[in-house]
Order: sequence, then C-alpha cells, then structure tokens
Amino acid sequence: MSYIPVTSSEQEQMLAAIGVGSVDELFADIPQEMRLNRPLALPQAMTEAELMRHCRQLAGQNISSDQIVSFLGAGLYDHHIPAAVAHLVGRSDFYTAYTPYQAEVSQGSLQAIYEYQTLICLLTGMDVANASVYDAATAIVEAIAIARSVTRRGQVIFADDVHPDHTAVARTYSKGQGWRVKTLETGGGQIEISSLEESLGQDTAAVVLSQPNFLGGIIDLKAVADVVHQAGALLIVCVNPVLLSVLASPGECGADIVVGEGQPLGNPLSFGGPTLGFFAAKAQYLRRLPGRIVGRTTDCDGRVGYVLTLQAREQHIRRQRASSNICSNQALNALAAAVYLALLGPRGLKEVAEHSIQKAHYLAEQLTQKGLGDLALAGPYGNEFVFRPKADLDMIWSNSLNAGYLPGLRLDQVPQLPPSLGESVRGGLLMAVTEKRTRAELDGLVSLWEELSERG
Amino acid sequence: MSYIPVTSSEQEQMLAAIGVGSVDELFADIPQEMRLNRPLALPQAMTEAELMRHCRQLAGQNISSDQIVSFLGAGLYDHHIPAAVAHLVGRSDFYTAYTPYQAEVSQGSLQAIYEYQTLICLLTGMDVANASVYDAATAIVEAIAIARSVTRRGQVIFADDVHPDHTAVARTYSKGQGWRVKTLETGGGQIEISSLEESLGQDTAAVVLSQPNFLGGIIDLKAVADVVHQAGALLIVCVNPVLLSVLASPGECGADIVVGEGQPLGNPLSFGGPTLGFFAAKAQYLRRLPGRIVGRTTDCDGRVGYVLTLQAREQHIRRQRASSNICSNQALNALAAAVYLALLGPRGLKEVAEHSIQKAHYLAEQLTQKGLGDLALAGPYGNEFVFRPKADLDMIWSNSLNAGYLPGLRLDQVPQLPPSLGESVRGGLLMAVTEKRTRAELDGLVSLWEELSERG
Amino acid sequence: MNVADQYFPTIFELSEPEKSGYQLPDLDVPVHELTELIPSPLLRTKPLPLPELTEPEVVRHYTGLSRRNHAVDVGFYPLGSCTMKYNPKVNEDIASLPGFASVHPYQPEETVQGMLQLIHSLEQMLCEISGLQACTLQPAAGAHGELTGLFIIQAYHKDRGEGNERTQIIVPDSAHGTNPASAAMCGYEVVEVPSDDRGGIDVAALRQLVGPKTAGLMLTNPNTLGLFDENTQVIADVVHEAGGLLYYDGANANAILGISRPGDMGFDIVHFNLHKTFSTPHGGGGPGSGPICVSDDLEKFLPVPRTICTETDYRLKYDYPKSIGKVKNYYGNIGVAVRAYAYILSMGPEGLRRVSETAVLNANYVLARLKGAFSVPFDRFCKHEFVLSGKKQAALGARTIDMAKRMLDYGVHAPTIYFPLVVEEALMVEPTETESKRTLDQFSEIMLQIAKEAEENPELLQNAPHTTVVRRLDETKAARKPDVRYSGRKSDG
Amino acid sequence: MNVADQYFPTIFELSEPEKSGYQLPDLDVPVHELTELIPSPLLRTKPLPLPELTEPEVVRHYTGLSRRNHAVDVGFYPLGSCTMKYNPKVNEDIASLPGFASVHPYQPEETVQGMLQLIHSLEQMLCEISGLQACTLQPAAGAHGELTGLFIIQAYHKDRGEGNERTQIIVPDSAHGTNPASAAMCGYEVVEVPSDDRGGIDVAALRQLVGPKTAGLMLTNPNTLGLFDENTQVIADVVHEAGGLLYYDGANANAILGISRPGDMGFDIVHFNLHKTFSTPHGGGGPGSGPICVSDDLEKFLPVPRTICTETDYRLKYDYPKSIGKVKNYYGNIGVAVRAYAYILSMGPEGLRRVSETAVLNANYVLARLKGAFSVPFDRFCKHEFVLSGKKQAALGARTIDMAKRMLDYGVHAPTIYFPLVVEEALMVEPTETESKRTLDQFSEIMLQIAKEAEENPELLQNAPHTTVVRRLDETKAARKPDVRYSGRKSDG
Ligand SMILES: Cc1ncc(COP(=O)(O)O)c(C=O)c1O
Ligand SMILES: Cc1ncc(COP(=O)(O)O)c(C=O)c1O
Repeated sequence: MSYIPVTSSEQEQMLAAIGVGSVDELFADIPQEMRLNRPLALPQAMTEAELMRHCRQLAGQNISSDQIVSFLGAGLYDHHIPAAVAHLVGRSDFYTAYTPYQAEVSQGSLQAIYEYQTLICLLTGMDVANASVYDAATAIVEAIAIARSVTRRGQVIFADDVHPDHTAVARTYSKGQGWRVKTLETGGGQIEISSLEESLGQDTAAVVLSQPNFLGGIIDLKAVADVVHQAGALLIVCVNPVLLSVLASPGECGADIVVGEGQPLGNPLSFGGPTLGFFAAKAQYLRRLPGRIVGRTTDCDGRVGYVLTLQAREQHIRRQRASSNICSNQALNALAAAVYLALLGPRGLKEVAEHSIQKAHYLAEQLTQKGLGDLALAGPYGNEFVFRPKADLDMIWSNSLNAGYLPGLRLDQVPQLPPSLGESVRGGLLMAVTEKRTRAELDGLVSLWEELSERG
Repeated sequence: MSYIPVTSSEQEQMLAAIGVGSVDELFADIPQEMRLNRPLALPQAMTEAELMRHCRQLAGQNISSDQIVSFLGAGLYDHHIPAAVAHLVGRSDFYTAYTPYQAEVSQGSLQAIYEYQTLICLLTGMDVANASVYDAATAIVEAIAIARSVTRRGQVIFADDVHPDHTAVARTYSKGQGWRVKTLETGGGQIEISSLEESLGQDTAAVVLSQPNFLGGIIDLKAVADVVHQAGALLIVCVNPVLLSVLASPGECGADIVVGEGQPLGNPLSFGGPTLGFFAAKAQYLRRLPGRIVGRTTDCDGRVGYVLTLQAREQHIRRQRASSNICSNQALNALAAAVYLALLGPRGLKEVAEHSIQKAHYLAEQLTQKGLGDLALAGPYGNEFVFRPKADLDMIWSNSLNAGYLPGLRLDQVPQLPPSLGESVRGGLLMAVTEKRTRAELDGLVSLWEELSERG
Repeated sequence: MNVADQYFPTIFELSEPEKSGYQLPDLDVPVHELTELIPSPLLRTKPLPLPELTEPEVVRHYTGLSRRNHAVDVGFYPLGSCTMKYNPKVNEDIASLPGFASVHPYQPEETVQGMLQLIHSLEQMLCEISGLQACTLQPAAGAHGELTGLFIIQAYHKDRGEGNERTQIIVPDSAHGTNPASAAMCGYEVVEVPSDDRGGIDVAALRQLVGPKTAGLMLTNPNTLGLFDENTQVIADVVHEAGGLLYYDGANANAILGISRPGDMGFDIVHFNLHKTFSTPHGGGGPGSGPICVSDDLEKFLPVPRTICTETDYRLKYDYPKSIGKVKNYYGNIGVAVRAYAYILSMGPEGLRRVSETAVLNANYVLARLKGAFSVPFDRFCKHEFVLSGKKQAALGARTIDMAKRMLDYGVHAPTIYFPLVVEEALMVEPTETESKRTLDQFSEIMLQIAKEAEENPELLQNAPHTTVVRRLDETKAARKPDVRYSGRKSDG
Repeated sequence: MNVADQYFPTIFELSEPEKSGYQLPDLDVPVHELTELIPSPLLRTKPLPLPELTEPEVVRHYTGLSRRNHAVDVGFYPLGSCTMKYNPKVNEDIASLPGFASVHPYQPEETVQGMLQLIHSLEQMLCEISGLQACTLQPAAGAHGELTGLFIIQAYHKDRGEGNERTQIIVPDSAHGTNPASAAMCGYEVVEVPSDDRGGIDVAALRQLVGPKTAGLMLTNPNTLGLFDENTQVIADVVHEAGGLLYYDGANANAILGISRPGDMGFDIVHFNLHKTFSTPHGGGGPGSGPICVSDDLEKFLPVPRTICTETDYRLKYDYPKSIGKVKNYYGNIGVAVRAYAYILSMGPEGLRRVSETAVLNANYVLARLKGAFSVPFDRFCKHEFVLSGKKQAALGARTIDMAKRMLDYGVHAPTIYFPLVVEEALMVEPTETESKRTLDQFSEIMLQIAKEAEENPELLQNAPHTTVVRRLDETKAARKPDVRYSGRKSDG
C-alpha cells in the first residue's frame, strides 16, 4: 500500500512490543455485534494511473470556464487568477499544516493570516478581522449572533436582494436558534429609508444588506447606517471584495460588521466551495468575533512573532459559551486571497473592478441598443445586471449554450428567490462580466442574439 | 512591469547614488553604431491572461499522449509518472537554485544528486556516476572522449542498431574532433562475435552498443565484452534504464562505461527535451568523468555534508584541458529520475518493465496470429518490436491516426537510418508498448487493423 | 548574526508605491467615466491602502513564510484528534483539473454531470462506510456537520411534536469543544455526562440524565481519549429509549474504517471530517469538509439541494418540504470532497480497513514504548490515538506545555495538549497510519529523552523551544493588548 | 540539540524491504514466463538493490531536502555570470500543459503544429534579438551552443578549403572556462589574448595573434568583468580581416537586450543561455538551453532538422547537405524553450529593453555602494554585473572564500568567486533586474558589514558560515578520498 509505510515484519515487531499476537486483539473492545463482518461494499482499489484516468474522465464531463464564454456570477466570479497564487498556495509547507497551534513552528501560517486580517481590514475599512469563516452565508449568521448578543434582540431584517442562498442559510439557523427573519422589500433597487424605518422595531437586532445586491445593483449604504443605528440595531453588510476597490468602503459608510464571499480574490470556482467567508468588524466587537484570530507578540528574546490569540472566545476553551462553534475554517482560501491582493495591489484590484464594470456596461448597452431586450432595473450596477431578452428565453438559452456561451443565471430557475424580487425581474437573466471577457466575446454574444432574434 | 521591482522614483535615487543623470549614461561605452535605434521587432507585451490564452491555444494544436493511444517509443517512452514526482521537482527551492556552488546552502540539491549518482550506479551495476549530461547521445560522445584519451586511439565502432540520432550526433562530433566512426552491421540482431572481431583494430578506442537496440532487440552483452577488451578497446553501452530492472546489468556484463537516456525514469516526453543523459563508469575512470560530481564529506564540526568534488576535471578550473566543456547539465531531470526510482523501488520498476514487456509480446502475438503481418526480426525483444504489416502502410497509418491510435514509428521515415539496418526492417513500424497501454487499447488496435485489412 | 534571528518583515513593509504584480490588457471597450456609471457618492474617495509589490517579491515573501512552517510533508505531526495523515499528491492534481476546479455551481446541470456523479457516488460511499442511509456534503467542516446534525435532531423532534420539550443535548465531559458549542449554538441546553474509570461514559450517570427533555447525545467513538466506549450498545439503548437521537462525531473515524460502522453501533447521525479521515489536507486550518450521514428516518430533513440520480442523469433537487433548508452557500466544500472521493477509490475496501488497523497498531506501539515514562490515565489498548498525562513531569517542574515546546527543538510537532480536559496535563498523541515504524521509534525516543530531561534539567524544557525561528511567544501579551492587524509599526511587536 | 544539527539520512537509510510508493493494476494480458520471452542468460540474476520506500516517506525526504537549499524564490542570489533572475510562475504552468509536456518528438508533424510554430517563432525572435539571420534551438546549454558554433566555424573554413589551416581559436584571458574547453573539445588550439587596463581585449596583442591559423575569436560582451569591450568594432575588423569568424558568448546578454545586438556588433555566431537571459529556471544546475543564431552565410551549416514554415504548415526539414549534422537527440531542450518563448511574449520589446536597463542600473548601484570598501579593478561603469577584488580583505586574513561563506550567514547567496581569473580574489556580483532596491540595499549593507568584520574580526569570517545546516565543508577531503555513491556507512562522511 503506497500510503502505509508499515511492513508486515515491522508489524510483527510492533505487535510483540505491544504484547499482543494480532492486530485484531487491539480491537477486542469493539463488541462483535458492532463489527462489520464483511468488506465494505466499495469499488476495488484503483492504482494511481487508473484513478487519474477515471477522474479525468469525470472531469471531462463538466464544462469548465475555460471551455465556455461564461456570464455566470451570482456571488462567485470567474476572474483571472495569477499563476503565482496556485504556486504559493500549493506549497505543501502551507497546505499540509494544521491550524497553527504550536506557534513557534507555524510562523509561516500565522504571519500570513495576520497579514490577511490586515488586508481585509484595509479593504473593508473596518478595524478588525478574523482568520476566515466558511463562506459569506455563515459569515452573516455569525454576524447576526454578535448582533443578537450585543442587542439582546431577536429579529433580523434581511433586504430581499441579499443572495437567496445567504437568506436561506439564515432561515435554517434562525429556526434552529430561535430568532426571526424579516424581509425588507427593495424590488432590487435602493433601500427606501422610509420602509426601512418602518421595518425597524424594538426587537431588531440587525439589518443585513448586500453591496452590490444579488442582482448587481449598487446601493447607497451611507443613507442607511444612521437609521439602523438610531433604532439600536447593527448594520451588517455583505460585500463583493473586488468592487470594494472602487466603491465607498462599508467602514466609511458606518457598517458595524462587514462580511463577504472571498472567492473573487484569487480562489477558483470549485463548484461553489471551498471558498471563504471574510469577517470584519468594528474594534469593539473584537472579543466577540467567531473563530480564529492571529495576534502579533514577542518571544522571550524580544523577537516579533505571531500566535493564535483571544482563544478564550473559542469552543475548545469556552465550550458551550463560545462565541461560535467554528473550528476548522478556510485558511488556505484566505491565504490565496492574501496572495491575490498582494499581487494585484491597489491599482491591480481597481483595474479588475473597472474593467469588469466597463465591460458589463458595454455589454448591457449593446444588448439594449440593438433592441434585444431591456434591463430589469434602473439603478446603478457594477459588473452584473439583469437583462430581459425580448426573444424567448428558452430559445436563446439553448442556442447560446450550443454556441459556447453560458449567458448568465436564469432567474426563473433560482430556487427561493424572494417573490418581491422575483416580480421585478421576471424573465430576466442575471449576467456578470469580468475582466476576462474580451470585447470579441461580448460582441459575439450580441451578434448571436441578434441573429437569433431575427430568425426567431 | 510585474517582474521588475524598481520604481521610477527609486531609479532616480539610484542614478543619483551612481552619479549619473540617466540610465542611458551607463551605456555610454556602447558605440552609437552598435546601438539599436529602434524597438525590437517583436510582438507587443502580453499580460499573463493573454499569454496563457495564446499558449493554451498553441498547446491545443498538439496532440498529447493523453489524447491518443500511442505506440511511439524509439528512445523515449510514455510511462506513467507518479503524481508525487512533479510535486517534488516542482518545489521552487529546487528548481530556482543554481548549480550548488555554495555547498552549505545547497545541501538539498547536493544530497539529492549524491543519491541520484548512487541510484544510477545501482541500476547499471557500475562503480561511479556523474550528476548527468545533456542526453544519451552526448553521453556517448563524452564516453568516447574518455575511451580516446585512455587508449589514445582514433576509431570508434558503432553497432548499426544504435539509435540513429545518437550515431548522427557522434558523427558530428567525430568530424569536429577528428576521430572516425566505423559501423558494425548487425541487421538488428545479435552482435556476431566474428564480425566484431573483424571490425576491431589496432586503432579501435571503443565499441558502442545499445541495449536494447534501436529496434527493441535485446542483445547478449556478455559475449561481447571480452572480445572488446582483448582488442584493447572500451565497451560503451547505451541502455534503457527501465529495462535494466529485468536485464542482466551492463556492469555484470563487463561494460566499461554505461550511458543512457534517463527520460523513461519519471520525465515527461517534452517533445524530446529536456531529458537527461546518465553516465556511469568503472571506478578507474572517476577522474576522467565529464561534468559535475557530488561527493560526501564532513564539515568543520564533523557533520556529514555534500560538495561538488573533483572539480579539477572541469572547465572552469582546467579550461582547455578539462575532461569536457559541459557546465549546466540536466540536474532537475536527474532529480525527477531519482524521485521516480525512490517511489518505484526495485519491485515497482521491475513491474513497469515486465508489464511493458508482456504487453508488447501480447500485442505482437495478436498482430501476427491474426495474420496482419510479421515481425521483422527474430531475436528476443523487450517492450518494442518492428512489425511489418501486410496491408498498405500508408492506409493503415492514416486510418489509425483517425481512429485515435499513433501506431509507432514508421521506419521508412527515419532520417539517417543505416542502410544495413533499413534493409532488414523495410516497411516496418517500430512499436513500443508501456505499462500504460491497457488490453482494451491493444485489442482495439488489433481489431481496427483486422477491419482495415478486410476492407482494403 | 543568525538568519533565524532576522525579523521577517510583513508584506506591508515591503510595499513601494507604483509596484504591482499584475497587469491587465488595455480595456478594449469604449470607456465611460466611472462617475457616469455609478453616482460618485457611492464611490470610494480615498485610495485603497493595499501594499504594492511585484511578483518576484510576493513569491519570495510567501515562499519564505512557508519555510517557517512545520507541516506533514516536513515532519511528524502527531496532533491528537486531528489525524494528520499524509495527503496524497495525486488527489491534489485531480482536484485542480479544470473540469473540477473551474466549474460554477450555477451551471446548467447538463454541463456538470461528472461533478454531480462524483458527489452522488461519494455520498453513497460515505453511507456505506457509516452504515447509514443518506448523506449530504453541504457542511463545511466537522463543527458545521455537528450543527447541521443538531438542526436535524431539532427538526425531527419538532416533526414529532416534541420540539419544545426536548431541549437538552447530552455531551460527555471528554467531548471536543465543538460538541457543546454546536449544541449551544443550536439553542440547546448542554448537559455534561461524566466519564467512568474505563474512560467511557458513566452509564449510571447517563441513566440519571436522560428523560423527556433529552433531544440527543453526541459521542465521539473512539472518544477523545482514544478509547472505544465499551458500553456503546447500552448508551444507544438508554438514549433511544428516552426518545433521544444519537449523534456520532466522526473526527475519530480513522480507527474504525471497515471494522465497525456508527450506523451498526446504533447512531442516527454521523459526521465525517474529510480533512482528517479521508486524507484531504488541512490547509493550515482549513478548508475542511464535514458531510453527514443519517438514517432513513432522518433523510427527509437533510439540507437541500440533494444530488439525485435519475434514470438518465444526475440532478440537483430542492423539493424536500421537511428539509432544514440550507446550511451553506451552494453545495459544500466540493473541492475537498473531490480529494476524499479520490482517496476512497485509491484505498478500496481492504485499503480502508488497513488504514484503521495500522492507525491503531501505530498508536498502541507508541503507547507501549512510552508507558513506562509517562502516566497513563487508562490502562487499556487505545484505538488510533492515546492520551498521556504529564503530571509526573509537571511535578518536577516540566509541565506539558514545556514538554510540547521542547519537542519542537527535536523537529517534530507536539501532540495536542491540555485536551481532553478530563486528563490532567494531557498529551494526546495520534500517529496515523502513514507514519513508518522508524518515525514512531524516533518520536518515542524523543519523548523518552524529554522525560529524562524533565528529571534532570526541567529549566531546559521551561525555556524551550531553543532552535525555532522564534522562541516561546508571549501569549498573555498577545491577548492583553491585542495587535491583530498591522498598523505600521516596524518590529516592536 | 538543534534540528539543524540532525543528520539528514540518505534515502538508502530509509529503505525497508517490502515497501513501495507505486502500484500497477494487475496485468490484464496473458502472461508468459519472462524466460520464455528473453533467454535467461540475458536476464538479471541478482535483485535490483534500489531503496524501498512509500510515497509519504519519499515526499518527506525530498521536501526536507528542498528546505536545505537556497534558491531565487528564497532569497537574493547575486551569482555573477549566472543571471539568477526571477522565473515567472506562469511560464512553469505553460510548459506543463500536456500539449507541450506530453508530446513525443517523433509524432507526425500534423499532430504537433503548435509545437513547431512555437519553435519557429522563438527562433525568429532570437534572430531579431541577436541581429542575426538564422537560429537553431538544438544545443542543450551554453557550452553546447559554443561547441555547436565551433563545429560551424570548422565547417565554414572547411567549406572554403581552409579546414586544415585554421587551427586556432582566440579566447580572452577573462573568458569563461567553457570557451577554451569547447574550443579544445573541437580540436582547436586555444590561444589566449590578454586583457588591457580597461578590462577589454588588448587590441595590440590581438593583432599579433591573428593570422592564417585563426579560425575565430570567442568573446563575451559585456565580458566576464561586466564591461562592454570599447574596441568591439576594431576587434571584429581585425579578426574578420584575418579570415576568422566572431563568436559571441551570450551568457551576458542580459545587459544588451534591445540596446545593442551582437549581429550589429559584427559577430557571426551567437549563443543565448535561455536559462539566464530568458528567465527559465536553472533547476539546481540544469536543464538549460543554448540556442545559437548565425549570419546568412552560415545558415547552411546549422544542425538538422530545421523547423520551417511552408505556406500551409510547419515542417521539420533534414535536407541540408552542408549541415554539421545533429548535436543532440531530437530537437533540443524544447521544454526550456517554451518558457523562454512565454517570457519574451510577456515582456515585449519595451519590456526586454527595460530588463537590460534595470539590470545595468542595479549593478551600478550596488557597485557605487561598495566601491569604498572593496578594491575595484576597473573604475568604469559596469553593465549588468561587476567584479570586485577582495585583496584588501585578504591581506587582513579574510579571503574572498571567507567573505563568501560569511554571506551565507546573512541569508544571501554569495557572488561568483575567484572568477574571472584575471582579477585577484574576485567577487563577481550580478544582481539582475528582478531585485528591488530594498534587496540591493540590504545586500550592500551586508557586504559593508562583512568588510568591517574583515577588519575587526577576520576569524569570524574564516570560520564562517556559522548558521547554515552544515558548516564549512571539507572539500579537500572530498577530493582526496572521493565518496561519490552511498555505500552503506551511516554517518561517518
Ligand atoms: C473530536 C472532534 N470533533 C469535532 C472537531 C471539529 O472539526 P472541524 O475542525 O472540522 O470543525 C474536531 C476537530 O479537531 C475534533 O477533534
Ligand atoms: C560567460 C559564460 N559562458 C558560458 C557559460 C556556459 O553556459 P552553460 O552552463 O549553459 O553551459 C556560462 C555559464 O555560467 C557563462 O557564464
């Protein structure tokens, strides 16, 4: 067995040292009734070459983003990932390490996380950040836990244009944890202050908004924070980190907790995971943050070094009174995000955002100017928008796929889209554009659709 | 520029420190007539994403060995390379190092080479080995240089079944260096002792044989060595390292210098390069070996360590009196070979050889039993043989390619195949089989050819 | 002057205006002023203060950092409860195939049939390994699996009309911290059951604790002492009879693959840590993956979407009215699942059994070698890990933390320390099956040497480590004056 | 007890019978006894004595070894004449695309059109950069390029009927060792021409040396002192007038990209080291690639096959009757060429010029900072590298070797030392353009610190390095009693 280095003669020596005659004796404490007295019904072992062949074949049954011109976004974006990211994250000194419990031999991971935390603070305009949580959705529920415990209130307002997966996850947790989700109807546009004020109540622990919203719209956060705070609630904002390079930072806008999906920062799509949830907050919430935090300190000789800190918040110390149950997080994805940000720097990240935005607007203009349909929403957007084609959606859809285009997300097929939102975007396609899309590809899609609409 | 970390303001500071006003002044010693007063006529710079796209597209115009069932060998073989090889060789701590000139900070490379040298000795049955040369062909000419200097003779006998590229390289060197190549006709079969004896003369410095020969045939080396030595010449054998796991070692057989193409040991085909030439010899030639050699020693505290040694042989010390001009070698390919051997071990390597041999014989049997043609040569072979199809070769060839088979090497299209050899294999296909080929693939080719011969 | 002494600057200190390690092609579409597209009040006013570096600098920074890490590929890592086994390289290659890594979760199902097939097959394989009937890959890690399982327990009781009554989750005092934390996060009252003198659950105490309030019991088995609970059957019966469900924390499943199945032990819900038992790398803290398997009865509560196999293809199905809903975006940490799938296929049924047999053999071997020098709280054969107590050494002045730090000087990682809480000065050692006897012997000798040092020279241990890139770090200072983001001060910690 | 002190066992010492890190599927064809297929006298009788290890052990061994290396990705590597620039990661990815890495050289041309196009384009780009007209990628490294060039010089003279007369190659005393070694390997008599007091060729001496025996002159320009030969034009004329050819050793081409071209300087043959100038990694000693470019007149002598572009496709052509033949199997180190191709495309014409400008700027900056402390043999602006003499320090008891070893303590690689031979106690520093000012400043300060140490405490240097995994190694012992293969002795060196 190429992964098990104990030979049969060594096994004999080891059994002798233990003082038993067979490995089986070591399992004597497992009662016979609980034993599996047959081999597991699993496929027979494959050699590496067979395995690779099998997996290549499976992988070959999926169309990867290199093989199709994709306009799918909806929370995960197909940005170019610089080659260096995979090379660095792929160093096994990083990826075969555990959580840095023994700090003195884990300075690499620890410093990298400390730097990551700093990068997230800089990006969001917040004071402190943790070492990552699972994803944006669980980041939101962790943020809500803070809000509930700070405010001791039990209701949370979700804008209806928050990613439906995030809201769905929140609903699951809310049921389990006994708090209530209230929906704020936006119709995909700006938050109306009056309706927000109406929604806010004595029991509102937090308001959860998304910037941009699920439909790509950019909302005015500044107007919102004061209202939320006046009601004694916390403002939780879920952001697209790439767009933060051009948008007013949520910190500036008065958010209390900023979370988001870190995938766009140098992480592959991976069919939706692993990605990472980043988590940043105002300084006053530091000791309430979920999960791991790295701090800078010194050693007994005065050298700078890094450790996991404030562990008294965490489950392995505080157990049922911990700020969260999270243990393993998404460290390697956070590392990728840090490497990505370090490579791009402020200019690079801004260019990625600007190119994506400009190209999205070019595509939207082309599509509308050519009379192929209209945008479902009137407000400003970033690199994603809802387009309602005039022609039959099914027809466009299948023809585009056949021609090598994945034209976006069909909103009619999104499970759990809030009805208030569904209404305004009926028949729409959520189309995302990244810097990877070339003008030729955009023009290609437009001409294809022109052709189709002439034909159909 | 993402690879040049000097900013314009730093440039100013540096120029000031140097005491010049512009970078141009630093080039004042290059006369104006010798300057290029226009930009180089090269394509404009591509960004990483553009470059990747362009190169993917170029790569996509080549059919890789994963995309076709290949029976091409002829010196380079498509064996399975365990995943771990690329991961280890791909550690930049190895691949971005230079030749280990500063031993104390290069113990990784040095110990790895020392181990590689040992592995090559074990594999070939020889006493000493160097750190690699460019390839098998240049290994042969380096071996000849030793033979010439040891014997002070000027003629070298090449069996006509040595790889034609090797012989071609030797001819180039012989012209430049003023020695003579004499051909020993074998017809692709065993070395006839009588004709060998006839060929050997007062001026014969060495006899160069190949095991197996270019046509896959396995030759009896034991019979040869004595005869060569009696004539005062050296026996140089070029071997396939994988087959050495089942064949009598050339050391045992009395070879003086053993060289070979190391590609089959864990190196990708890479359109023929980079691969590596390995080089092993009897102990008495240690101080005549070309290129680098690593030796084990101790440091001032008695710790074991490794250094480049016997450098007095090398060009940077001995200059025109060096044993060779080689400087850079194929270190990383040698590392891959070492990792491959370490992973496979004696059993693994033997299995690779045996599977390849058994499958080759199965294919040959099937092809001949089905009456599709015959083997050009009668002698024993390993994993490669010359098959002469009954049907029209052009027809078979193009139909096989279309069906996803690369049925081997057309010997009628090999430039510089010695006429004596060409005669015996006229119309033949040199077909190699590795452990990667499945029975289904072998049977597939056979049925295809059956079909074709019925049709045509 | 020692290289190890050199301050390793943060990436922020390497920044220089103008630099970037990234370039985009010129924008090839007509450009608008950004303010024409997005009202300027919504736009950033201050420049983004990220560091500016070129690619060579970034590469050198992170390569340097990586060499300041211990890791499985670097040396022995006997961190108890973490199953730091070897992470096969081929699995990394497979996971990075574009057909797996560059696939969007919202692609039409017909464009991801290979992915869905893989997910479905892995779910089935995990069911077979667990002895249960249905599976979801959605939870992102073990703790997340626990939470998901607890949501299901809640849903189950609610469905039976007992949602309000069953408010307690029973957890052994030896349990991992995530167990009570997950239960609390789910709104449950956590009731702790003590261990008995064999290291298992005190069954008499358990009988006292169960009742109409009991929603369920969470058990790690073998438990965090590395011991299989000899009363598993009784425990299961007691809890089931009281109307509770049994949750199996599969963090320790490396001891039982192909030997015994939680389903056959009587458990209703199991999570696996793919990043432990199924060889996916820990990534320096994550990502993990914590799929759960459940019994037939509980299947209807599993999160959506579920991956189903129709006669013609694979589909994602949302229509499960009793489902707890979603616990994570999209479908889980699928990239991790791909590696686990590859691992199971490369091991096969015999291989997996050999994994557990060898893991248990290795642990017992090291235990046998160390028994004489350290206090052993429970004198039984262990399973895949064992817990020592450092109290003998602590009495001499060398606490467990000191011994752990000393191990770093010898080039091995320390075991898990001070856990489980039920053992004084605990040292929890899990060798895993991917370590050779040679390594186990070396480790044993290091431990024995340290035990000797504890007798002869406890200060040596108190001041350890001596040879690492930094020496013992001041955790108290870190917690008292938290510095959790770089703020421009150079090297004053 | 220091980890660094631990003996790092050889792979042979880790071997244990039975183990393997590799598995094959069962053989699925009917099996013969091997002796039925191959007569037993031809078969191995003794088992192959290779080491036996599993994959985790192999991975840990080589990972551990790799961490005992300095490398460009780890730190500054100012090894003169070696152009240790950053190796872009994307080029590694490109070279490992299966369409490049898994292609057999004997595939039919129609199945490798992308490969042939790449080769042809790279040849053309190198021609443009060199200012010459035809190119081959066949030579495997710089020295091999030299040899190939010399074969061509031979063929040229022979073709003109002067093959027997022109027996001498002139080489400057500052030349790299490969130059005379290649000439000798080619059967030439090597004639050395001295340097003048500006560091260039002594033109008067050259005039004395040329004549009817002159086959050619080999020149590195900028030369190994990092100096551009101010008399290049005269030198070219003198050699050409004598009927000789001019060979340009392009190892130092990093100084002239887009600024000056060897062809325009009058050279007839140029080799490039793709593994220096064109950023392909050195691999710990290789593989390299040493393409040569030649003038129109010499094209006919280039090795075969050549890659040609027809109207419809790319082809390999063998039919060049005057060709010197082949110098290497197949077509050269194409995997290296792929990286160089990617590099040139990513830099573009302006980028390449900036490479050389910055390489020269960086070198002059460090030179300016070190001038005061070290003896500078030629007081001129350097090009991409410069040579210091350590004679001042040597007089104090700290020889260049001592200073070099001391640098290792500071975490940087040492410069090339004792080369070129024309400078006493030479230290040859080549920073390259991929280093930041910060790194150059750090290096300068280290050098100045060492110069100070040399004055104050030369023993510190004589005993250096102090902090590396091994300390100064005994090279004399290594050469006197060569141990070049492991023979089973554990750790007695
Ligand atoms: C026994 C036990 N349960 C649960 C967990 C939590 O698993 P995760 O870190 O994947 O959330 C761990 C992790 O160490 C564990 O050891
Ligand atoms: C000036 C000079 N010429 C030639 C060479 C030889 O190049 P290679 O090592 O590629 O054979 C070198 C290598 O260091 C060199 O510096």
